[in-house]
Amino acid sequence: MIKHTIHSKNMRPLAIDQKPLAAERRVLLEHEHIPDMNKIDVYASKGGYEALKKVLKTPMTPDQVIDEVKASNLRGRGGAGFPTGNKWSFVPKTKDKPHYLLCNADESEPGTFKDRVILEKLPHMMIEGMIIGSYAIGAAKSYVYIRGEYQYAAEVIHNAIQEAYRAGFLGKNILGSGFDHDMTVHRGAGAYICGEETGLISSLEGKKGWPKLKPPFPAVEGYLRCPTVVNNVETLAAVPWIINNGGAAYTKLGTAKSTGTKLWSVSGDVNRPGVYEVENGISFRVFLEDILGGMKGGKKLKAMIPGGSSAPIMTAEEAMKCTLDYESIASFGSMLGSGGMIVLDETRDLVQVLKNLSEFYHDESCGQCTPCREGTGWIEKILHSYTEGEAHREDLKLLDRVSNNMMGRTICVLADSIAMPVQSYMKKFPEEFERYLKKAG
Amino acid sequence: MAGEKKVKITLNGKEIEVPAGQNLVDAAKDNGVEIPHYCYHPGLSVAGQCRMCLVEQEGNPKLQIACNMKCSDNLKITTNSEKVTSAVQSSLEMHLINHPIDCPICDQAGECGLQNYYMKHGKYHSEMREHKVNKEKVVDLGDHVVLDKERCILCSRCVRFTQEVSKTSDLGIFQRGDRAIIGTYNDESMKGNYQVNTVDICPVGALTSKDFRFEQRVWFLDEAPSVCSGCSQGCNVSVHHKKGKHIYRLKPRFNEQVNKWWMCDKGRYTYKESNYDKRLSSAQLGGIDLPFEEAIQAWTTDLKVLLAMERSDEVGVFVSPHHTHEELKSIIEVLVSQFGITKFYAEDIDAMVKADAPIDGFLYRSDAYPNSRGFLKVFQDKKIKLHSVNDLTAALSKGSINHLVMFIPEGDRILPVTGKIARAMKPDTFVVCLTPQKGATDQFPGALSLPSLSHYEKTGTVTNHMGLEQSMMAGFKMFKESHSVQEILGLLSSRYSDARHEKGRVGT
Amino acid sequence: MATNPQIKDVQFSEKGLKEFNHLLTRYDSKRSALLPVLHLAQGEFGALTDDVIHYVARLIELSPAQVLEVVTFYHMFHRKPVGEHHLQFCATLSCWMAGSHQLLKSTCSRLGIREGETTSDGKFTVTRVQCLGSCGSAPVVQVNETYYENLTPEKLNRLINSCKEGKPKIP
Amino acid sequence: MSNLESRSYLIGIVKGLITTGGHFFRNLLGFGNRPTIEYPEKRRNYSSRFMGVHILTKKKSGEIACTACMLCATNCPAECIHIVAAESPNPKVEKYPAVYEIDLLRCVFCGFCEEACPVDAIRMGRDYEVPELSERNFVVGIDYLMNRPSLQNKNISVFHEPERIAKMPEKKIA
Repeated sequence: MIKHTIHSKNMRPLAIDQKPLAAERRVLLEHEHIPDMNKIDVYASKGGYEALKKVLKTPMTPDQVIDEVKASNLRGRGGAGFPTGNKWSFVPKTKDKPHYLLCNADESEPGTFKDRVILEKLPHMMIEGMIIGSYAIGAAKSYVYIRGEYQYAAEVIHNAIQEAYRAGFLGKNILGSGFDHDMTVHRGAGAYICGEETGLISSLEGKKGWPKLKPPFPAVEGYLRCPTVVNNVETLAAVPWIINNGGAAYTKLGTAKSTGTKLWSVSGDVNRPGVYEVENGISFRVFLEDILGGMKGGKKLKAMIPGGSSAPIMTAEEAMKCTLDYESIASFGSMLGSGGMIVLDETRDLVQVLKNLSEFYHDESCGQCTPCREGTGWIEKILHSYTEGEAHREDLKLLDRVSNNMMGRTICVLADSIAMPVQSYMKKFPEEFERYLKKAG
Repeated sequence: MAGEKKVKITLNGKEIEVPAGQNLVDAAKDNGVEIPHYCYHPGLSVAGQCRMCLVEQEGNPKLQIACNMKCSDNLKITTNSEKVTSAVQSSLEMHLINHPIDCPICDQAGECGLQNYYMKHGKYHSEMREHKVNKEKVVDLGDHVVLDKERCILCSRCVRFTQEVSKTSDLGIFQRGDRAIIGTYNDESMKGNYQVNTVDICPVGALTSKDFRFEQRVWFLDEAPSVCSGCSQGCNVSVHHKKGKHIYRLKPRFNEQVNKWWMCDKGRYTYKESNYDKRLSSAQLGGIDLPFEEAIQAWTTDLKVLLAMERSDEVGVFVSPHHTHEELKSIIEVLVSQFGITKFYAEDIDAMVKADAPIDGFLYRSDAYPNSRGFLKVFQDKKIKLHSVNDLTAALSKGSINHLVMFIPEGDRILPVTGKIARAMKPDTFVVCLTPQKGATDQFPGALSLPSLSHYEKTGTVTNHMGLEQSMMAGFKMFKESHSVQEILGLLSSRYSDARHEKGRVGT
Repeated sequence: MATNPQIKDVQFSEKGLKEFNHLLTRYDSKRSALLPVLHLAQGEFGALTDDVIHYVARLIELSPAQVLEVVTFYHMFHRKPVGEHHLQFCATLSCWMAGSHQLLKSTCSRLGIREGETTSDGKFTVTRVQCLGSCGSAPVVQVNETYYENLTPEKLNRLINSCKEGKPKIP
Repeated sequence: MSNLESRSYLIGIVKGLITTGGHFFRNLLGFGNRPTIEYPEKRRNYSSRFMGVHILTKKKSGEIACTACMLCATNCPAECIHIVAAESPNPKVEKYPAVYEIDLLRCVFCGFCEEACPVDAIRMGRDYEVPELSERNFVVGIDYLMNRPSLQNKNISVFHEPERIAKMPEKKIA
């Protein structure tokens, strides 16, 4: 018999229950708080699937859909921030091979838990976005690759897909437009690397999540060597709004280069950790004071990791000066990434933080490329002995050399995800490392 | 290859022309630039894992791996810039930080990729002070291969080989990250007839051959190009021997048409038939050693008596397709044209050639002789009829043959046939065995045995099942007393003609 | 494929077989269904033992080594049965900052086992896992397939007690 | 020399005898500075760098330290070291020399083998008194090189990895 999975009600992160705060700008999460929003009828009653009807009924040609998304300047919300419109346009127009659209719901980046809100509360928004995206790139099949641990979210998505089939939004000849499309939920089984675009493709092919060599790029030769597009949950969820209100309307939100809104999942030493949707370009100071309720216990901010653990760290001063958009964060040498912000107060020992991160990347390195497989282990061991009282000055030079020799030398960027933080922690917080040197005498 | 489109690429500033689409690593090697690589192998799919073949491509800030690059027009590559050499050195360092460095007890020492590249690209002082990851050391993967998981650099060549070439898919990389290990399912024995190929392509000492385990150090071995004697496929091999005294192993040699980079396990152990324990090391008469000269003299006198009385039809010659073209030609020149012997006997080679087919769908074929086609062609050209072994046994028992010349190859395959002949033979028939193996002479107690060369000592040509003539240039002799068939027959014919003209001293 | 003698023949339940055939229809290559089938098998047989792996290998037409590669790569697949309540403590940054390591140590000492082991009565298995994607409500423990968030030592003890009674409920 | 001396034969002899006799009695009574010593009661004291008959060292456990890696045989200019490697009976050790022979007649005692050895398994010893009746006995094996009485069992290799050997899993090879 199949064990019946039980889930508990308290899955929702805290902050989302209250009504939107003044500084928030809920576009995707506008109706998120409505109960049973994950059911198709409630979703349709709030304007759901209108975008799909607009695309298939008018009908819009796939190129028009792509141009609309290009006009919105929507950038990938998974971490790389690559313009979605361009990504879709790379898929060859010829139909000799089947095309695939894969939704990257693996969300394993430490500090990131924003996709979970959409997966559990607004599954239909993502499904609608996936159908539109598949129509745009001519994909007959799409898969929601969801991380194995999100068992409850996988069930919600699965039920939503069945509802969509029953409502005629999936299957054969959708809304009489002649466009057939099948969608399936595919559970991962616990591997951070499957969040990487080609790692996900390898995993979906029934193999170990080993990223593939690029070139060939997935748009040309991806899943089963056919043209494939991999988009993040939040990216796809934004597509229906863009189709309904037009790309231009989306550019009015946020800044010129970082248009629209972004879901930020905040954790660490703040009073109200949780998932918030804010307009791009909001200053971190406002975000911290108004939305996050300031630092927990009134402590002083020491550092902030903006985009998930693989983003280089920002000092308190830098954080206070930056605004939450791709360009500003990049100007401080970090990355917006997936928007998994971790706030650290003055009591945090950043060398221990870095050691914890190195344990994560050592454990999650898939082991395919030598620099990353051996380098992550080496960095963790160096940091381990560094913090266990055997700190030497050459360790710092060695850490710098090893992380330098990992950056840009591997098939995927997992090596860079630990190498860049190591470099940034040592450059921006040298005093933290000095303390250990003095302690070791 | 002439019709192929050529493209111009610039390698280290020098413009060269290479076939379009050729892999950059191969193209560079053809033009004298050695790009270091572990996981790339021309016969396997591209893995791009070891990151040793990083090169600088103009217009691309990041270093690119060369093994994933196909040559296309105006591709500009630099392999000797400072940035590339330091990248290669650091990739090598990463390979070595968890390596046990147990070269004293590792069979691969001397031909190990890590040693070679450390001397060419490494030469750094290791700064690895942390504890190395320990893994299982000596794991028995069946009767051909021994695995050492600690030495493995996880280049996945062996895994790709079992999945793409031998198609047994019994090797895999388990676990994750630097705890990853190579092995079979629960370390069960490997399957298939191509296991030892994984030992050849393993760049380090992780997979070592059980047969060659601790036998000899590779820098003591000399190499001689030859062709495998296992079957009619004619895989090109190189014979590894020490100063011609003992053969330690066979390794496949690349040949585009015949066996590419591979060879089967059956053929790999055919060298054992050439080694000391199996060999007839000196001429014998009825089991008693005697100098080679006297043996030839004895043979000449008996032959002379018969031929003088015009009874050349009482001489029977048994031949086998294990012999090279040159040997067969010298047999025909001496025995047929000079002595007029007509009765030749052999196994049913026609049937073998017709029934010849690959047994395991890849290299190993059913016809167990390396030169069957050549053998048939030589005898058909000279229009000499080949009688069957049954005719020979009948003739022997009838007594119409009382001078029997047996050309017996090495190996146990032939012994049942020669055994049948030996049993059918009358005790007083004069038998001459030209064979490298002791096993054959034991079957003919009263015979005059002359030690000839084993297959891997021969220099000559054999024709494989495709009709491809392949040459063997061994050029070493394991025993002072043994001579090639051509030499023996040469001595015989010169002794015979001397005896006839009663002049000229017998030259040693 | 010649299976070696110690491998017993196992079979999906009738329901499982139906689910397996349905899964095959969802993918364009049989091998793509490997992960869902392994989830299905782990759900039915409790763990991916040698017999199960050989059975799945036959179903998906792969060699057992290729299936074992996938099983040993992913954290969620176990080759040995885990306890009835598999307590998985998140060890990554936000949960670590919220003290998940102390919770793990205290649970191990309370249950008398080390990290990664199963209690002798087969009730509990305690393991350390990487980020579970619930950092806002750190520290988090996943029991079998359910997240228990914002845990404090007291809440955790209440959770373990409710697990002992067989009905884990939100503390 | 005066004419009488050269003509009369006797004076020359007596003079010679006086010189030899002088040395003879001075040495006999121990006053002379003669270089020879009463061997074997007294022995020359050679420097610590003296290169005599080789020593094969042992591990602390008493096993032979040599791993049969053939580096000494390779480095030996006289090619007088013959080694046959084999699977070690100790399940924790992979390789050991079943046969280790040095042909002392060929050996030039240059010490190249000692330099080549990566695990301090062979050293140049201090023995030089190796009388044998036939040349076959000069080919000395493991027993002589490792356990001859003059070593008094003090030949322990400095190179050993106890914690690595302890953690090493036992080898599983048929």
